[in-house]
Amino acid sequence: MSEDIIAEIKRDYIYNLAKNGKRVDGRAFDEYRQIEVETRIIGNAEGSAKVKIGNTQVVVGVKIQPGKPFPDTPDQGAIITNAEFAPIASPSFEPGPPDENATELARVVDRGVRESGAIDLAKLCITEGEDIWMVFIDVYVLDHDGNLVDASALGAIAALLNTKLPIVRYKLGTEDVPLPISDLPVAITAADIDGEILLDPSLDEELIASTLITIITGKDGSLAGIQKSGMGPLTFDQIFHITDLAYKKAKDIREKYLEIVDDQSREEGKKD
Amino acid sequence: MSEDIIAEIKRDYIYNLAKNGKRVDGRAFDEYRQIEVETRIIGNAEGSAKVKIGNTQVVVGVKIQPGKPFPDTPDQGAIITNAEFAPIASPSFEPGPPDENATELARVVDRGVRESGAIDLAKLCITEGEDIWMVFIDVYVLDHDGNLVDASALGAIAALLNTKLPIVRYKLGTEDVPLPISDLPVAITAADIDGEILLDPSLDEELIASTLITIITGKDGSLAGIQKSGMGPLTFDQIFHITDLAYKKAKDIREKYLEIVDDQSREEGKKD
Amino acid sequence: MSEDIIAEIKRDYIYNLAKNGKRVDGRAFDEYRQIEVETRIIGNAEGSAKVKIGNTQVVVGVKIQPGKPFPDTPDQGAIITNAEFAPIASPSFEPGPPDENATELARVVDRGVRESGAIDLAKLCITEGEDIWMVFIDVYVLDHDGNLVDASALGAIAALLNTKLPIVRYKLGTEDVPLPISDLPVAITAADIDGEILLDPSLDEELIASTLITIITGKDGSLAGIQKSGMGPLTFDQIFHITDLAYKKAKDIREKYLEIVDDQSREEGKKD
Amino acid sequence: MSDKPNKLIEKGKRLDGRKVDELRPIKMEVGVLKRADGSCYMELGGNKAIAAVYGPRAVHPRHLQEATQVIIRYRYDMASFSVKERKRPGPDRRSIEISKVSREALAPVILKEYFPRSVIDIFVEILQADAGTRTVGINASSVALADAGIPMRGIVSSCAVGKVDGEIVLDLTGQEDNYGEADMPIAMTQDGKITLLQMDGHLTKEEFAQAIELAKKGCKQIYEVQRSALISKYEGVSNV
Amino acid sequence: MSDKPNKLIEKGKRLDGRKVDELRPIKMEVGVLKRADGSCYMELGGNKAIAAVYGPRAVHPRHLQEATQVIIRYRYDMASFSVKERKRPGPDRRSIEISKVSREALAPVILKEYFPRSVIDIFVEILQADAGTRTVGINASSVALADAGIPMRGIVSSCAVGKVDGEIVLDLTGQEDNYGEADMPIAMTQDGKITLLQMDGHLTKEEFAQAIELAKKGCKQIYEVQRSALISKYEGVSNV
Amino acid sequence: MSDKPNKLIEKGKRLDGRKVDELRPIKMEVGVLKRADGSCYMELGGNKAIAAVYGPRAVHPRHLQEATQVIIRYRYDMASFSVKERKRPGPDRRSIEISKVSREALAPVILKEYFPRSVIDIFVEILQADAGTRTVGINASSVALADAGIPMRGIVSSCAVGKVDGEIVLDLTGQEDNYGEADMPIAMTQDGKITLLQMDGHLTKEEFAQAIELAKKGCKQIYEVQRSALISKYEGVSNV
Repeated sequence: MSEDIIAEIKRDYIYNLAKNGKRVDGRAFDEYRQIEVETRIIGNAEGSAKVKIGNTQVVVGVKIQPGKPFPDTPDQGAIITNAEFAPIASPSFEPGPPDENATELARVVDRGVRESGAIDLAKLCITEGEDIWMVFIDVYVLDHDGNLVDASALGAIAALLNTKLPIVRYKLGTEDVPLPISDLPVAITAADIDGEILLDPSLDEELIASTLITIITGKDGSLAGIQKSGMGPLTFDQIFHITDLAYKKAKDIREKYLEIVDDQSREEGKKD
Repeated sequence: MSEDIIAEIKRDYIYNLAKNGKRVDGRAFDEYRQIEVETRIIGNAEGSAKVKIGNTQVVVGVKIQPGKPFPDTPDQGAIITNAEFAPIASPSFEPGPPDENATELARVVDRGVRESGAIDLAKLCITEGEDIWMVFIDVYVLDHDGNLVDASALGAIAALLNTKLPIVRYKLGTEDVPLPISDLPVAITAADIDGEILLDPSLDEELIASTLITIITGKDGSLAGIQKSGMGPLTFDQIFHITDLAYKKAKDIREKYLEIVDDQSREEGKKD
Repeated sequence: MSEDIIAEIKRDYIYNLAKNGKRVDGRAFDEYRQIEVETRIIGNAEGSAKVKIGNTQVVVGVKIQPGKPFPDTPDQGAIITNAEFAPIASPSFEPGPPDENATELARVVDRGVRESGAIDLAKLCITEGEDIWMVFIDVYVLDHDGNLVDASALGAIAALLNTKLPIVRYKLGTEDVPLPISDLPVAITAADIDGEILLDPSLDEELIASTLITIITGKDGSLAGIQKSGMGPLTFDQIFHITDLAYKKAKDIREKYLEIVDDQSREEGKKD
Repeated sequence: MSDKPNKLIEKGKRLDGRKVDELRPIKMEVGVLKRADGSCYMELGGNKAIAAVYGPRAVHPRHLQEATQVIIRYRYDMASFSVKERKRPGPDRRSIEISKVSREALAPVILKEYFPRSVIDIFVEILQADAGTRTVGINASSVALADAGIPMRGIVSSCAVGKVDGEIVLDLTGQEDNYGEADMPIAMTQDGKITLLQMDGHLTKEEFAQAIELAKKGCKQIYEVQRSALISKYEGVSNV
Repeated sequence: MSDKPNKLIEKGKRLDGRKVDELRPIKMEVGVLKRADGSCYMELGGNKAIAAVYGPRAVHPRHLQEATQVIIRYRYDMASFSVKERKRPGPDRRSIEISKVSREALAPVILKEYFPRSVIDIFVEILQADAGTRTVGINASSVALADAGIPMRGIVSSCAVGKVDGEIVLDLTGQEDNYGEADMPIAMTQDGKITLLQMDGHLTKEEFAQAIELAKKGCKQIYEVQRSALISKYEGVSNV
Repeated sequence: MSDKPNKLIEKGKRLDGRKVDELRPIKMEVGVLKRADGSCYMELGGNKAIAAVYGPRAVHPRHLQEATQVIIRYRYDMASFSVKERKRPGPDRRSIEISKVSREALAPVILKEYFPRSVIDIFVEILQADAGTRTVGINASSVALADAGIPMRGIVSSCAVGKVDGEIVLDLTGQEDNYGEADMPIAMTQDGKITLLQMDGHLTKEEFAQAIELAKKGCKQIYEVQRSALISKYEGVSNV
């Protein structure tokens, strides 16, 4: 009961702040919490990254194995994305198979990578109709303080950027080569709180938002994915406003956290 | 509580009618509700049929794919029958894997097709020990107003009658040929209501029946399958009475709904 | 409620007896209940045994089939051990997949067989990297009156001793040969009841024991496996005491129940 | 893949003869099931689906009840034979996601506070699939909710827009979806509130704006069909 | 299949030497388990099975309770090693159906109203299988119910009849079932009420009538065995 | 297997340069998660793991509550990418067993009677694995429990000992575990109570005694690391 009252008070507090253009942690509406990206942290993975956005933490590991192609795409590699809401991350996460929220997260991250064309799947064919590379992208949420989508999507691309095909291990050649990455899609999530649009919602903000919407944009500024999630409706004006915001913010994040990583990876790739 | 009272009143009403040789919808004890059979309704299925018996509605789709034979029957095709009690069909159906009732339904339909010899499995061998045709018969119950077994069994045979082997699609030849059907088994279900035997029970009748029994007969009038289902016992006399009824009624239904379909199919098959 | 009171009284009774060096059924602390081992009881299994320790009863069946090797051991057979707590065995066993206790039992039996080197896995390779023998050891608990581990481990070795590779059935030769067994590990389980160490605990004793510990020893007297199971801690002295007891007791059981079986099997093997 | 056609749009016409801003043929029938409290059958080109509504009814187990409003559940399911390659019956990750976003597409118009401690179940069965099944499910469900007498602020209408051969088109077929550049399902209320929005592929900002405009038109047409279907069922009643 | 024998019946004798109306050798032992409230071990030719009864006992969770009568549950399970090809442990569709019809075969004789809000669990484990396992399970369960002191109107007895090489035979072996023309498991009470009836294959009406007659004889013999097994366990008690 | 090295110990040095009685490098950090009530990150050589503690908190469903003491739950989980061959997410038989023995390793020191009707959840996520993960999980959990303020009788410390190339060694690597002769994980309290003991492989009684002695030393070192990690987090507080 008392929990409900605290929730109520918190809700009113956040609402009132938002009405006055403010947020609990002092950020502007279009401001992200501090972002940290650390890569190559899991030695047994072919690629990996840890992303923090504020207190939110996710680890993304990429494993690559040879496998059979799908019957309808005999000459293309496969991407399999999974998200685990590890129960260490939140009192509301329970052990068990992914629920609808984890499933949605995995599918949004997956489409962000797949449909944006970030990975050139045709280059992941080993022998047409016989063998392809299967790219497993596994997202583990370690600490959930809101905006899991942006953290996970950023982690996925950062991990893919430092991923190498395990060619030597599977005796398919003498050198492991980097995964061919052709775009750097970035997901930007906005929350609608009583008509106000806030980027990078914290967990408290998410809980009272009427809806969330994620906009994924590519290097060339085009939209590469959208997912509205939540019960509240949005107006057309809101959606155009959010796509504008998303485009700008994605550019910043891409430059700051991915293009640097990309360069580093390629540098280190040469050294290996 | 009030639901229980209504159920009680309904039960007494049906009992009393039955004792006087009558049924709620005015049918005779050995009379079926109106039957409708519509075939070739699902373009993506190799064969399909929709069957209505009164308000009861089922759709049966047949999918055919190449597969590996079972180790003990290297030269025979396989039949895999499944029944889904889609939750659209009844307030008492819940999403989830088939329960014991759906499992029983699937197995009775399966045996009606398999053990009656309706499909010549030896003709479904592509390469002995290597490749066979797998015939998936999937029953979806859309509206449950009693007597699902007869509707599903009728739908299965009607769907199989218009099924073609997808030979072209799997590059095994230049022409799709009809599935070889050698019998037209028909299932007739009877309910025991306080000693009275009623064919084609409606849902209300099923719910108060002490037991149900399904008799499957083939073209030559022989018994091709029996399943007693329910808690109540039956006497030997009752069973002989039911098998007599079933034989006659199956003949009617076969002539009216299957032999016509059969002819139509073969006609249309020629035109293709 | 009254069940709790009975449990409480029983607990006090067993504690007090133990403090005076006694047990409910009159056994000495290091004394086993009567053991019976019956082999070759399941005709469809490649090997089998039924073991009774007092009222506890388990059946172990061994099935052997060709299969693919694990990627990291291309030249070795595989052992797959499973334990089913059949609901016939106890009011507390429920139908369903193995719980953590059944899983622990299976894994302790498995390690007792595998890690002790009882089966020479290299001899179970048919074609390196292609085909191996897979040895399925399935433990079914029929009646649970305590000390399932010792009964199951004894049953597993006794069943393996009369197991033959089904070479003829799989057309890999003209004669079935016995499974190559190179050690006869025996599991001895002790319970700690208020500081007293009792071997072969009955169910009542298990329920009040603070912890159980199983010591597996091989023919040469070396330790071949240990598993502590339960909430209570043990002192180093207790552990050394138990390993001493286990070594002696295992020797007795091995001589009495396994070496005889072993001889018999080999004799009968010759006759076949 | 070898069976990709050279062109999906030729001289303003799509392979099935439609113009870029045209919907596929629609058939909609209300009240097709006896047991369900509300139901609707819908065909949209090669799609065939049935939606059924049960409720409001009691929630079991009770700890799932909500004290102040009704719970909405939505289950989207594809029949095993609805697609070329047989689908294993039961939910997969795709259907779990579609069920979630479809529920969220419909929930905003339902007057949830009317039925505290209850649940409304919406079940959609896709019998035959040819791209756009989630929009068909939402449209049919919206009508089935009305058929069940659930009090709503309005009807939700849904369609997909996308980009094919460089053009923004309405209501993609399976072929257009496979070989097109973008697919964007959308759902909205008559007063222009967006309740579902997803997009895969690539769209420039200008194309996105164009797509949104086209979607508005598509949803308007869908709405007219939904309205007619409801009216034709209740004509007798409304004439009284 | 190449291992089909030429003839399954030669000069009125079956491959195992039995006449057409003869049961396989039976062994039945009551009270073989300590923990169960009632239990029975049964062999019928190559079949070996144990039935255990627990209850009446409390129902969890409580909402499954029935206010006026006891719930009967029945679980038929085949041990992984009971058949030639190892079976994955756990229920499959076959065992789910057998569990249902077996429960329905036994329920009619149990005085269910004696134990409202309770459950009686019947568990059957097939240790070795050679056709007819469901009949073995029902026979052993019937005795285990009596051993558990469950009040019953009578004992249910079960056997299979079928058609092999054109003849109606009693109690088919696995081989006869595989290569025969029909298999019909049946269960009945001593007063001739049929509580289980299934049939696969082909039978004319005359053969069906003949099969029913043979099944009556078979069940009568089974009943005598069940009775003896119970008496021999309780002899001491009944002699007092 | 071809990649077995000739020797795992040469001139008293192991392949990674350690002496036989030396632990791998350890890194331990307390309070690394915001949402958890207590947490601890630990590295031990190639192992990386996070432990989180939630609770004491209410038990759902209520019938699982225990009237006189807190329930302890422990879930050990390996991330799919923590090992060379991708592991399917979710529990397997190995993780179920490890969760059980790890819970039993920690439960003895928790003052369970302080929180009747409640539950303490301990979750361990293995991010990178190189033998000894269960000992890392127990060590990190022990510290996370302290971080969560759970009243305990002491800290549980854990390490593995084993036999490699005929010698008793402390803290085996994956390679040593694969090609060694025995592996024995152990956990104990500071006052020398053993709360976890498992062994695979072969040890003579003398070697076993020697292994136990070495394990005592190992656990002592682990304990010092645990203590330092906790002190360094609460230094500010303890200096007051």
